[in-house]
Amino acid sequence: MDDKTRLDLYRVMVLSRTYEEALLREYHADKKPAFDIGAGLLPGEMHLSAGQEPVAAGVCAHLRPDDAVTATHRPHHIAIAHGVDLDKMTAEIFGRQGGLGHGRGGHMHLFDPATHFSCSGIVAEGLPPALGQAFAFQQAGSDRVAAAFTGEGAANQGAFHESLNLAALWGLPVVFIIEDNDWAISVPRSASTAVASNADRAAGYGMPGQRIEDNDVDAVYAAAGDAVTRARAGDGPTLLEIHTLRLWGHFEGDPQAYRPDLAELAGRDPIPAYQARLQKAGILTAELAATIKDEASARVEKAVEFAKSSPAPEPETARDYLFA
Amino acid sequence: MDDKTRLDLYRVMVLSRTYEEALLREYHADKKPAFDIGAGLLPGEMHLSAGQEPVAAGVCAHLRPDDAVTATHRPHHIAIAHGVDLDKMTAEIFGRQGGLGHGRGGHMHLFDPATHFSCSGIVAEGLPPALGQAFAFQQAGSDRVAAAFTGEGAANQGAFHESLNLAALWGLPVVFIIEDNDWAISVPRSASTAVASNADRAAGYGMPGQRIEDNDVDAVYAAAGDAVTRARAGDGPTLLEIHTLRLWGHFEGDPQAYRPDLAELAGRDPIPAYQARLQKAGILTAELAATIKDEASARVEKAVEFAKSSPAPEPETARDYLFA
Amino acid sequence: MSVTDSATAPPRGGVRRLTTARAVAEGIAQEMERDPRVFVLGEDIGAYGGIFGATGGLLEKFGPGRVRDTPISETAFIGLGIGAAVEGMRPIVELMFADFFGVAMDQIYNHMAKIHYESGGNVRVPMVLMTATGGGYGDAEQHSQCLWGTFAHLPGMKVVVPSNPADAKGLMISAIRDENPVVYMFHKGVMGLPWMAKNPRAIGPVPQSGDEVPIGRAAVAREGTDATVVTLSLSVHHALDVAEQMAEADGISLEVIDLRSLVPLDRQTIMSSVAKTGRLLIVDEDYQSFGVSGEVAATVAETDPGMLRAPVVRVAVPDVPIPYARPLERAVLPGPDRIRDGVHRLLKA
Amino acid sequence: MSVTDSATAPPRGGVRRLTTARAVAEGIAQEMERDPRVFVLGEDIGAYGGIFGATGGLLEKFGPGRVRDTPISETAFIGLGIGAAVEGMRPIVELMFADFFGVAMDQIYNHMAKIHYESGGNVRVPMVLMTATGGGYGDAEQHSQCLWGTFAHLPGMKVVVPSNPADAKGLMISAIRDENPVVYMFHKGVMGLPWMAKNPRAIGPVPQSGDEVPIGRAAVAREGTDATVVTLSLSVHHALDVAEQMAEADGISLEVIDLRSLVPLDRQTIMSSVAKTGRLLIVDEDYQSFGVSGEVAATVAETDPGMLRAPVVRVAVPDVPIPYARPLERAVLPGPDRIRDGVHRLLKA
Ligand SMILES: Cc1ncc(C[n+]2csc(CCOP(=O)(O)OP(=O)(O)O)c2C)c(N)n1
Ligand SMILES: Cc1ncc(C[n+]2csc(CCOP(=O)(O)OP(=O)(O)O)c2C)c(N)n1
Ligand SMILES: [Mg+2]
Ligand SMILES: [Mg+2]
Repeated sequence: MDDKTRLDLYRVMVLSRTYEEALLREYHADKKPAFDIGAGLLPGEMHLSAGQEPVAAGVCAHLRPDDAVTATHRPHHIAIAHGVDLDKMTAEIFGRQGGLGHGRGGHMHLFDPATHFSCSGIVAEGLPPALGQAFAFQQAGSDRVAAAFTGEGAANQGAFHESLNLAALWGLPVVFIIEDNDWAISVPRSASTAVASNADRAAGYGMPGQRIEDNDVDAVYAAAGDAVTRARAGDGPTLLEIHTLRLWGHFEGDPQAYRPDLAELAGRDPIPAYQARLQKAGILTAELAATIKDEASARVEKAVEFAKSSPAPEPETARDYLFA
Repeated sequence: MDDKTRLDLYRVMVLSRTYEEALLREYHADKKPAFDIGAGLLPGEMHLSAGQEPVAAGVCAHLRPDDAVTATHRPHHIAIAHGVDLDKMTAEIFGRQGGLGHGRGGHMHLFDPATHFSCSGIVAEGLPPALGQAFAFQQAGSDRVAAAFTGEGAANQGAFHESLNLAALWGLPVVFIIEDNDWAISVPRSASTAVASNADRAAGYGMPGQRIEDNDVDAVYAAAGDAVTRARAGDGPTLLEIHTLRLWGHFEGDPQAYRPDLAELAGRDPIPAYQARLQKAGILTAELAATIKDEASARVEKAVEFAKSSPAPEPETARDYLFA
Repeated sequence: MSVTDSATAPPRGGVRRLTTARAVAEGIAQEMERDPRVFVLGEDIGAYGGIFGATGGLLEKFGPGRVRDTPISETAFIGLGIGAAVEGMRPIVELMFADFFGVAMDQIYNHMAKIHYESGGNVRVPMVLMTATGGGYGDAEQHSQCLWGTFAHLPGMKVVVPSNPADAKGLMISAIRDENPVVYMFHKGVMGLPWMAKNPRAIGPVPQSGDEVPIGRAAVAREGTDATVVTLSLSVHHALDVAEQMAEADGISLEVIDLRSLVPLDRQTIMSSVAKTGRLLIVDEDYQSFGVSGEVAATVAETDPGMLRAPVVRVAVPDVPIPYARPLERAVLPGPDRIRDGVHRLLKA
Repeated sequence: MSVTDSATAPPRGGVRRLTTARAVAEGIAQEMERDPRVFVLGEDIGAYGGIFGATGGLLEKFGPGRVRDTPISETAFIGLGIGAAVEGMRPIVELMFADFFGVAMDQIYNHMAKIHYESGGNVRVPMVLMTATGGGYGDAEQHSQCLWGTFAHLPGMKVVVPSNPADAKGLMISAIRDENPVVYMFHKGVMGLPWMAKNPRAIGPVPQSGDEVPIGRAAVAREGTDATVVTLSLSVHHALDVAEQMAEADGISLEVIDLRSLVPLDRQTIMSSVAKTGRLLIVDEDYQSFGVSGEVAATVAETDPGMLRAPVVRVAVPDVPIPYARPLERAVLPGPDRIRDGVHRLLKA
C-alpha cells in the first residue's frame, strides 16, 4: 500500500465522518426540546454510520464508478466512498426536488445511476439486486463488479443465504461485505448469530471468506483488493466480514440503554486511530490533517447549502414517477 | 445395531414402498388413456417417494410418537415411518371425510396431532414450524425432539438458513434431515447448490453436520441415532444430509425427459439391496421377505379400502374449519 | 426513541389514562400472568421494549425465557411461533413493521392462516402476529405502509386494527385468547409515543380489568345523521377531529364508524349507519384500490345500492408508494384536509 | 406433464391456432430474437420448458445463457432479475406458482415495484414477473390460488391476466417492452395443457406478427344487454359458456367483460357496460373480500350507484382456503353453476 492510497483512505473517512456530523446537527436542530421524529427539515428514521468508515473506504477504494454498489439502511459512508454526488445525495436526504430521487426516496432509498449505487431499508434485501447487476456485467463480458453490503444482523436473513449460493453457483462478480458492528438495533451479535465469524459461512457456498478484525482500514483495503481482483478476473464471489463499530445509536433518538460499552466507545474511534498511525508513519502531519478536515467541512457544508436551497417537491407531483 | 432393528427398518421400507405402489396404481387408474391431472379419485399433484425409504426409516426409528416430524411435499414415507395412522392418511389422500383433515388438505397437507406430524407443499417452509415444536418441548423441560425434513433443492431456500441459525442459537432439540435425491424437479443438484455436501453448511451454524452416502439405511440409522440422542440430551440441533434416490418422476406425469440416469435406476433400488444384505447376514430369508411383503400389502389394501369407503365431504361444509 | 414509554398521565377524576402502547403492554402482561403458555417473540422486544413500545416492561417482569429477542429472521421466528402454537403455547410474535411482511409472508398466509383449515380443524394455531403500520413521520416507502388490505384479503387469519388505548388492550386480550391466528395491526400514530407528534387521542381511559373487546364488532365512534364515515386506526382520530370541527363550523353531523376488526368485518354496523345517513365516505390509510375501501363500498353495492343518496367517496392513498418528502407524504395520506374535502364532495353530490 | 406442449392444432381455414402456452412461448421467443437484452429465469424453465409450458422450446432456441434454470431461491433470482433490469437487461422471471409469492414478496413489492418511484424516475425496472395461478384440478390450499388482488393492491407494478391465446401473446409482448415491472399472471386452466382437462377456449387463433395487446384495456368478450359480467382469466371462459347457454336456453343477453389488466384497470369499459345494462355480476376466482370483486363494485358505487337497477352480485372464492376434495373445491370455485345462479339472483332482484 502506498502512502497516497492511505492518505486517500483517510480523506474518505474524514469526509464521511464530517458528513455524518453535519447530518447529526441538521437532524436534531429542529427536533428540540422534545425529540419528535417527524419534525424538522429531516423527518423519519436516521441511521448514521460514524465508526464504520473503514469498511466503506477500504472496499470502495477498489471500485470504479461503473461498478455497482448496494448498501443498507445505513448507507451514507458507502455512498460517499463510492463517489455518489454529495449535493444530490444531501438534497435527497432533505427531501428536495434537486435530490437523487427528487425527494421521493430519502436517506434509506438513495439511487444513483451514475455510480450504479443503490440501497434499501429492508435488511439483506439489497443483496439480490446486486446479483443481477453482476449478472448483467458478466453477460456483457465486462470486468465490472458489484459490491453488496449488509450488517451482521442481516446475515441471518434468508436473502443472505440465497444470494451467496446463487452468486457462487453462477460465478458472479460480487463481493459481499458484512459490516459487523456488534449490534442489530438492541440485539447483540451473540443473540443473533450462531457462529463467531460469518467468514465460516463462506465455506457453505464454496467461496473464499475472510474476517477482518479491529476496524482496520488497511486490512480492509488489502482483503477487498483481493476480492475485487478475483471478481474482475471472473473467479467469482468472496465474502468479507469486517468487525467495525457503531459509534452512535442505531438511529437518532436511540437511547442505547441496552448498551454496556458506551463509555469505551470514544477510545475505539477508528479515525483518530488511523490519523495517529499515519502521522507516526510520517504520511500525515497535524497540519495536513487539519486541512483535510477543513476541506471536508467545506465540501459538506456546500452540500447542505445546496440541499437547503433546493425547492421542496410540489404536492401536486406526488403521483409522478409511479410508472415510466 | 441388532437384528431386530434391521428387520424393523426393512419392514418399514417395504410398507412404505408397498404403499407408494398402491397409490401409483390408484392415481393412474382413472386418468387413462390421456393423462388428466384433475381427473379420477386422486386429483392434483402426486409426489411419490419410492427410493427414499432409507431416509425415513433410518431417522424415524429413533423417534417416539410424542416427537414432532415435519415433512415436505413428498411426505408419505416419512409419515409411515413415524407411525401416522395409515387409514386416516389414505382417506385424506383420497379426499374423504374420514381423512386426517376430513379431505381438506390432501397429500401435501397431512396433519396428525397424534404423532405431531405435519408437512407442507412449500419447500423448506416446514422447517420453521419444527423449531416452534422443539421450542415448546424445550420450554416444557421434556426430552422430546423435532425432526425436520427437506430436499436438497430446498436447502437453497432462505427458510433453511434462518431455521438452522435460530435452532443452533437457541440450542433447540431439532434434527434437520436433507434428502438429497440429486434432483429438484428437473434441476440437478449441480445446478442448484454451490457445494458438494450440505454438511459443509453445518459449520456455518456451529452445529454438527454429516453427509451419508449410498442411500444406506444402516448408516442413516446410526447417524440419526447420534443426532436424536444429542437433541434429547439438550445438546442442540444436528444437520444430516442423506444421499438418496428418486426412483420415479418428480410428480406423477413427469416425463423425466431431462433425466440421463433413467436406465440405471432399477439397479440402485435400496430395498432389494437391503434385502440381499439382510439375507446374506442371515437376518432375513426369502420366505420372511415374502411374508413381510404380504403383510404390507394387506395393511395397505386395508387402508385403501378404508379410504374408498369413507364418504366424500359434503359441498355445504366447504366453509367449515375456517376458524376454530 | 425511548426504551419504555413513560407517558402515563396521572389519573383524572379517578379514571386511569394510558397511552395505547402502555395499554397494549398491560394487556399482554395481564395475559402472561394469567396464562403461562403466553410468550413474546420478536426483534428488540426485550430490553428495548419494542421499537413502538408495545412490549415495554415485559422483559423485566417475565424474563428472557418468555420475552425473547430474535435474530432478524422473520421467516424462522414467525414459523417458530406457529409450531409453538400447534403444540399448545400462545405466542405473540412481533413483526417490527408490517412493511416487512414480504420476507415472511409464506409462513404467515400459507402456514399460520391455513393449517387449521387444511387439518380439517384438528390442529389449532392460536397466536398473535403483532405489527406496526402507517406513516406520517417521514419514513418513506418501505416503513410507512398500512397494508391491512393485504392481510384481510387472505383467508384464515383474523385482522384487528385498534384506534385507541382501551380497544387496544381489550383487542389484545381477545387476540391472545382466540383459538385462531390474529393479526394485530397498530398504527404507530395511535401509540402515544413520546418521540412522535403529540396525539391527544392516543391517550385515554383504560380499564384495569382484563376485559375483552370482542373481535369482529365495529364501534360507532361518533353518532351523526348527515353522512357516514367508515374508517379505522389512526384515520379514526382524523375523522373525529374533522367531525367535531364540521359540526361546530358548518353544522354538519357526521357519524364515524371505527371498524376495529377487518376480519371478521362488521358489515351490519356499516349498513345500519348508511341506511340512516344515505351517504358514505371511506377513509383508509392503505392503498386505495383492491383493498379495504373497495370492500366497504362493495358491501353497500351488493346489499342495497338504493340506500346511497350520493356516490360513495373514498379518501385513501392514491395507489402510489408513500413518498419521503413531507409535502408529498402529506399529499398522499388521508389527513384532515383530504377528509374534509371528501365530506364536501359527498354532501354536494 | 409433458415437457413441451404439443397441442398445436393444424391451421384451419388459414388461421393458425395455438394453445395459450405456445402463444406465450412464441411471444417470448419473438422478443428474444428481436431484443438481445431479453432473457428468462426460473425453476424448470429450461429443459422442462416450464411446468406450465410457458417457456417450451426456448432453451433449445436460445441456449442456457439466456434461458436459465435457477435454484429454489425465489428471493435471490427475482432480485437478480431486478438488478439486471436496472442495468438495462429485460428479464422475464417465472415464479412457478403465484402461491409461492410469500417467500419472495419483499423483492417483488418493496423493490421491483418501488425502485422507479423511490428514484424519482431515474431508475427503471423493466421486467416481467410471470406466474401461474388458479385451481380446479385438486392441488389444494398452497397450489390453487389466484391472488391477483394481492398484487394489484400494491402500487408500482402493472398486473395483466390474459384469458386466451392471442391476448396471452400480445400482452406478453407488451409486458416485455414495457418500461415498468409487469406481473403476468396466467391461469393454468387457460394454457391448453395436454395433461389437464380439455378446454376448447384455451386454443385459438394467434397472429404470427409480434403485435402488442395494450396493457390497461379490457375487452368486451361478448356483447349483451341484460346484465354485465365483469371477470378475468379462466372465469371468462366459464362466463362465456354460461352466456351462450343462457342466451339459448333463457333468452338472456349477457355482456361479458374480460378485464385483461388489473393495473391499470379499465374502469371506463366497466362503466360503459353497466351504464347500458344496469346490472353487474362480478366473477373472480380470487378470494372474495378485499380484492378485485370489491374494487369493481366500488368503481360503480363511487361513480354512479344510480346506474344499478339491482344490487351487485359477486361470485368468488368465499374467503376460505381452496380445499382439496373435489366436491369442496367445486363448491368454492366460481364455476358455471355458481355463475348461472349469480345471474339468476341478479336478474330476479
Ligand atoms: C427484514 C427486516 N427486518 C427488520 C428490519 C428492521 N431493522 C432495520 S435495521 C435493523 C438492524 C440491522 O442490524 P445489522 O444488519 O447488524 O445492521 P446495522 O444496523 O447494525 O448497521 C433492523 C432489525 C428491517 N429493516 N428489515
Ligand atoms: C418456495 C417454493 N418454490 C418452488 C416450489 C415448487 N417445487 C415443488 S417441489 C420442488 C422441487 C423440490 O426439490 P427438493 O427440495 O430437492 O425435493 P424433492 O422434490 O427432490 O424431494 C419445487 C421447485 C415450491 N413448492 N415451493
Ligand atoms: Mg449490526
Ligand atoms: Mg431433490
